[in-house]
Amino acid sequence: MEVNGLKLELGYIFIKDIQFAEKSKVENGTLYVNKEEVKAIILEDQNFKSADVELAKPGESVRIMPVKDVIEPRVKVEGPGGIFPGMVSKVETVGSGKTNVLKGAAVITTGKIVGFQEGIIDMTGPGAEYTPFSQTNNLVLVCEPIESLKQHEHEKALRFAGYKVAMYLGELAKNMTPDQVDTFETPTLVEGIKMYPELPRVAYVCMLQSQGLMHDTYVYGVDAKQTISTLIYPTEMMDGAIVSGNCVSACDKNTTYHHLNNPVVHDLFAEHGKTLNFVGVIITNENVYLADKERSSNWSAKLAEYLGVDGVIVSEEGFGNPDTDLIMNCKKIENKGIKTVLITDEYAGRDGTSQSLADADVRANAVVTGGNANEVIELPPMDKIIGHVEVADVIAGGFDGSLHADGSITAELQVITGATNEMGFNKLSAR
Amino acid sequence: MVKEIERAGIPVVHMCTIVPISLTVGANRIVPTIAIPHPLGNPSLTLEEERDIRRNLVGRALRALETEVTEQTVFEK
Amino acid sequence: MLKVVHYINQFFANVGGEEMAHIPAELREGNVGPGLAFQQAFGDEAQIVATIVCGDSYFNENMEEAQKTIINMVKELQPDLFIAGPAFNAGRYGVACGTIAKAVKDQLNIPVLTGMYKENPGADMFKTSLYVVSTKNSAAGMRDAVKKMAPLALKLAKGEKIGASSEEGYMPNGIRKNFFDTERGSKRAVKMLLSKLADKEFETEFPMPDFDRVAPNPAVKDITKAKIALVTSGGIVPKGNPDHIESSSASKYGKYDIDGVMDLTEATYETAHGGYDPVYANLDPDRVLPVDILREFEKQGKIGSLHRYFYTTVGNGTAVKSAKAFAAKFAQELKADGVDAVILTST
Amino acid sequence: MIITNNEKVYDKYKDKIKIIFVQGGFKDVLVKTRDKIHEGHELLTHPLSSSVKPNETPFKSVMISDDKRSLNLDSLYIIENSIMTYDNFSKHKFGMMTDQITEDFKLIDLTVLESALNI
Repeated sequence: MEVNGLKLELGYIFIKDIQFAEKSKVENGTLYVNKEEVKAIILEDQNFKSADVELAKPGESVRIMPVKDVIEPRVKVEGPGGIFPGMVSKVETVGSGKTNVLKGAAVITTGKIVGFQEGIIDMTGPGAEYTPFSQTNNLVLVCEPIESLKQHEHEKALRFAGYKVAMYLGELAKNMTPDQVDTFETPTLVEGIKMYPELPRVAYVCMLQSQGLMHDTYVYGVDAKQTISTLIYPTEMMDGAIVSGNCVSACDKNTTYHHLNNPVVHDLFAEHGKTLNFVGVIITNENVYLADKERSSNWSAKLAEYLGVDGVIVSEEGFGNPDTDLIMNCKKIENKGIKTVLITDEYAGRDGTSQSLADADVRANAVVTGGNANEVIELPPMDKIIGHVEVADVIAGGFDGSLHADGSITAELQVITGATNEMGFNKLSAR
Repeated sequence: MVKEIERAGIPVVHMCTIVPISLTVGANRIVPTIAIPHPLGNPSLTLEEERDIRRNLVGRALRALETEVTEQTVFEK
Repeated sequence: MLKVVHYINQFFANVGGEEMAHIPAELREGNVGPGLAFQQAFGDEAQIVATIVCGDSYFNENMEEAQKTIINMVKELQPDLFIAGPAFNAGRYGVACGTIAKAVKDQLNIPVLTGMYKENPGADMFKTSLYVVSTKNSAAGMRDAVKKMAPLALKLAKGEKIGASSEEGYMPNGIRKNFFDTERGSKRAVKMLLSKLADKEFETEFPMPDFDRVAPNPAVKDITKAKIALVTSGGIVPKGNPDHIESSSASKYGKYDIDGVMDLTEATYETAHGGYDPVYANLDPDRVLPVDILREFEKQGKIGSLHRYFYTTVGNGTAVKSAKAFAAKFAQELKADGVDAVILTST
Repeated sequence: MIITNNEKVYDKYKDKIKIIFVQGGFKDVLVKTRDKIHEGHELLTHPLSSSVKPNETPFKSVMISDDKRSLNLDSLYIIENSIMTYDNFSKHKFGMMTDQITEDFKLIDLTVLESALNI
């Protein structure tokens, strides 16, 4: 039965290897990339004076740093709009039709926007276990800005370079037959209520970081700090309606890759129609202004009530003040009689003994943790460093002497991109 | 802290400015006070006026200790 | 091979039940009772060289003496590990296991392990200072307990890295440790939500701070006869802060004699508290600790007496972690000193 | 009004907005803010704004209300928790401070504050 709402078919083309070649193409699971064409795309932006492109594959002795964003190449095959609407594609409502995905490939942007940087991806060794991007075949962009470029413009230019290169790679899969197709469908509110009347109705509250330079998230091109909590179909996220412009506190920032592959959305879809009725997604921001925090959490609670859900999962993004948003969301939603499960991470100190969250409430009685970001890790030297090696000693979460003479690094887990992700992307936990 | 004293079997009255915090930490007999930096005084008054306020508050605390309670109780007057 | 000494009570040593709980500590060679199951689980990696058997009543009623004797026995044997119990839901046995294991750990610096049911009073007393394995509530759970305790025991004896509580089976001790779970966080969240929605039991991965409650004590019968003690979290100390109480996250509390002190003045007292602007409290410390008024009431017979000592900490209202431990300690002193009621002032 | 130890914020807004400039570190700004809240000012921005950890950046700017009312409990709760979190982090101080990095930290602090000012 055809229903109204949004229905998206995600076609996965599995990528097992990445190589440079004369012609960019996808063949037998290998992504071939013409380096010069990619460089030319980056240098279309006159803010960059030079660019380099490198490969990093699983198992290689390679360290990438400082990472700004990770993006999965996707392309719209059928249906309205294009990937990253409002950013590089027109503002068209996405999330329906067909989208092809180069599953197993990723574009990684690196850059030294400010003097202190973090975001490490190791492709092998103990650090590799903590980041999902040690398992993807990565095309890494190393872009050098022109002298006078201001930090804000630099950040924006890097972000767009990543989207454009990811779009370019995605295009290669436009006419391919996927190895696997998964279908995701969300009916309208009215139809959804009728579909599984016996199952508990569940929504997902996705919190978005929104606080300034290198702390921002964009929804259909709008800076999330200027939004009020709203509803979005989960499939819109799969087409890049939400992108990341934030990378400070690398361990618990959602990259664009995380938004495209939101694990809560996927795991709720997996149970949809079986044990629960996945109604939709509420997105809400994490602003600096306390009145904004009150307003946004009021709205997410109001929308949850309006959707008539029995339970929600709330995912946080970032460290410190978002704990306040998280607890506000929890309290206000629980007060509506709706049950909550929260996903967060912890800063319990290196010895694990400190109070982990900057806020707490008795109603937050169901919490999933992505681990203690202060736990110290030893990263052995790698044969090759891609990016800007000189930043190693001034990465956040590092400390005096964190970069040793042999190239090894002693630092807290928080330097590793995606290590304690608060969407629950990883298996890491803590007790 | 107030809970540990209560747990030891000694009736305790908590004199504090922030009643919600007192409720959170589990005090059973609560007397609200003036302000954080000077809970039992008020520097804008004369010494004698301050003593009057303090006398009144401590008197209220003694009354709280003499009062049977079954749940968290704030002694506003 | 690693050497292990095992501590059990009279019941598990097959000496007898409650009627034999008075027997003092004795040393036996090799394993006894549940020690056999541990020995089998250790294989040839470790050997129980001796078992200490002690009656529960004896241990709890002669705690100092019993500890001394047992410590000397263990010292003599120089083991690589000391295991006590498991005690399951036996309260006095659990307390004995925890007490003696802690003593061995602290005094002899030997790794120790015990196990008991989560509601055993010994669990709350010792789970933050020792590895206490969570067992079932009766001896029927012995096999399960040994299965959890033996591998952890070997790790401890070898000095290996100990994983998170949920991996190793010990009770959460307040120290957060990372580990890789079998499913990703989002999946765990969906499962937790389904349990919560179905009103089934679920376990949060991150317990919020303690929000428990203590029932109010009965009122003071006659306040005019009562001995009242003053306690403050406002950090009032004698001028010069003789005990060097830290301005925040203090590692100690102060206990000060106010015998004959009628009024706290700028010249004699001050605040050590870093959690508020100290100007007003320093000018007149009675604004935080009303000694002047209580002396007045004492003279007028409105109270029986003001206790000779006041206690001070620098709690800041929201951070209650360390204050809790201090308070538990001085509350016992107040009780022993015959204090009838406490006025606690906070800033 | 703004409480800050960041000259970049002070210089830019000193003629437009009431500013208390604090000579000192991150913690000094938090303590000054706390004292102001105790006096009855309301906290307007979160003291742990930005994802830069408090042991990494020496700069902090916080906005509070100009007027005083009765003690605001939410403000009090947030500032006390922020100071506690700061103390947890300050056990391990972050070293390495070149002029450029110092400038960058000032800039991040400024942009985060401006995200609340809507400028």
